[in-house]
Amino acid sequence: MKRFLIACFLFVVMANVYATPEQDRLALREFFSQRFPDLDLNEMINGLYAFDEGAREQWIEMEDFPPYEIAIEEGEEAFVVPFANGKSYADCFENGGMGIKQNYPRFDTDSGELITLEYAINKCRTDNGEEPLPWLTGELAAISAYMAYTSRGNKMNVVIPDDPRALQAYESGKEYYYTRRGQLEFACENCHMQSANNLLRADRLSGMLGQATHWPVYRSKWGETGTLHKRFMECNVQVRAKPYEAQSQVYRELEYFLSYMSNGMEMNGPASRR
Amino acid sequence: MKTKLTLLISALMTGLLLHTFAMAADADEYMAALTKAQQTLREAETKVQLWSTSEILLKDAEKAAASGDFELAVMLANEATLQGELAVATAEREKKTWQNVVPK
Amino acid sequence: MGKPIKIKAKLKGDVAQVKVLMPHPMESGVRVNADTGEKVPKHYIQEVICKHNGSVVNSAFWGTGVSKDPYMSFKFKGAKPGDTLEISWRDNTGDTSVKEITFK
Amino acid sequence: MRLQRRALIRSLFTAAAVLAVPRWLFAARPDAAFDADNSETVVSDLFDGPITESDQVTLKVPDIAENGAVVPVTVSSTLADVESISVIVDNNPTPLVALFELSPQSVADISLRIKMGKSSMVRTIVKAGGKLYSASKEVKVTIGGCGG
Repeated sequence: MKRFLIACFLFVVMANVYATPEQDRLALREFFSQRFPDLDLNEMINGLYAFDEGAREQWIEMEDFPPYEIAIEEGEEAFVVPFANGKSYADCFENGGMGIKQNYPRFDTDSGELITLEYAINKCRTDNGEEPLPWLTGELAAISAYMAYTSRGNKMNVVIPDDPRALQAYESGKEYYYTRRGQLEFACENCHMQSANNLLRADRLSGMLGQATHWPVYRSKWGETGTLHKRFMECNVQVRAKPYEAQSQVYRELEYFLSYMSNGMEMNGPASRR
Repeated sequence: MKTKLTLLISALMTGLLLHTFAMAADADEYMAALTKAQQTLREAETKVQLWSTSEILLKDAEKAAASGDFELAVMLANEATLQGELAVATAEREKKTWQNVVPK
Repeated sequence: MGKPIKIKAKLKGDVAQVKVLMPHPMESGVRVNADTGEKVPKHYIQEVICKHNGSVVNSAFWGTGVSKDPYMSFKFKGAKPGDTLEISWRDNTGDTSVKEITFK
Repeated sequence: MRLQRRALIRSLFTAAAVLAVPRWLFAARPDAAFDADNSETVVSDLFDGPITESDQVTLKVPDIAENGAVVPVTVSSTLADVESISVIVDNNPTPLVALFELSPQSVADISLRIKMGKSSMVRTIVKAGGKLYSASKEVKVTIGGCGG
């Protein structure tokens, strides 16, 4: 009996600590539906524009002819140019690379690698004898923007395969998201869950749901189109934590968790933000 | 007059000498402070908690040391150590508590 | 030769609605390069000329206060399918870009 | 002296307009007005005659700019014979942002994205049928740093 009780107790504890990713996702949606009972959660793919009517109007005006269209066009041009060996990007991806962004990051059970879309693009280049492109902006961001554009309307569908390494990567990303860090001791969670829709100085904070659906982004502050990891670095610096390199293991794991949390939401990249 | 001058010179010499000693002590002190700071920051880094401000302090400390201002260099290195310790403390606390904020 | 101009144009009856995006840095001459600490020299579009079937419908003169990658939209009457629209800009360095489209 | 020169330049412009050199050269870019560091100089450089505030001129700008680097501005007017539309931001280092010269074919309805360094009155002056009309509105620019 005693042993049974202990087993029960352990089960409850384990179940609590080791919630499945799917339980995490549903709990997160529940969290946001309680915080914003009147909001259609699917609107959260539009970041702060889900909350702020004045900002939303200006954003809709930007969408009239959004500056990320420059990146889409440049990305399409770069995408079709064959490599020196005659192969091209389309050869590296399922479905020729079209409409697949919703499946990234994906965990490669053969190599044990966690592969984001940008990581895959540069891997495609190096596998074919080309130099890798810089991660944050420019041609790589443009190619990613083009591939994201062809994926619009699809639903985020990040898979965690039955492989302990994949689950570990997810768990690490999750821990990173909820851990306070930097001189200001802010976790991602402090800004984008607790304080979503609040003002931090003059800026309205976006919510965590849907934060992975709309990349790359033309940020007016940057004046160009950049990748999600560029934004991660910026977030780190804002709380005075030392940023990691783009596409480092830490950031890829974070993206894995963040993307899984957006599963089922509409892909709407690339996007424009303030 | 002559005695006065001798006295003055010897006083100056003593001052200089003492100053040199003080500097030598500070250089050692700086090396110790630097080593400690580096170790602490490395620990913070392995715990995924390094602040963006700490390595800048160490660079400034190195600059100060190079220009001979060991007092400032030690101060900056100690500041970096303190930041590293705070970051490690955050890491240890967060390890135990981060789960509490996850929606369940 | 500047980067290509992007044009979206449609007809509503005989009114043409034209939206234009012009990739361009639009440096005001005030911004400081964070790496070098030097001011980035002025580099901005000064004139945009829009022609319908070869005759000007709108000439825009700009200062440094137009946003990076400028956007403008305008409307004019008397357009029909098959008509051409040519948009060109010239910046303060003498660089230009021209794009012509045909209304559908 | 300066006034004389300006008058001379102006008459040269008129001559050029009358001669209608290539047709698209309505006028040259008024460089002095674009270089001026205050709105008064801009207005006196560009225009002669009284300016009337008019509800037939619509200036659409946000109350609070989401981002000072990209502030959407739309100017439209129901006035007849609109010849030009200018956009002026009082507190910008060089307040004259844009001057559009419209042919009779044009519909007076123009949008643009502009930069604003700080909160400011934004004004538009529309020239129609030889007369000047205006509209203005204050836009607040907040100092950001985060967001996303």
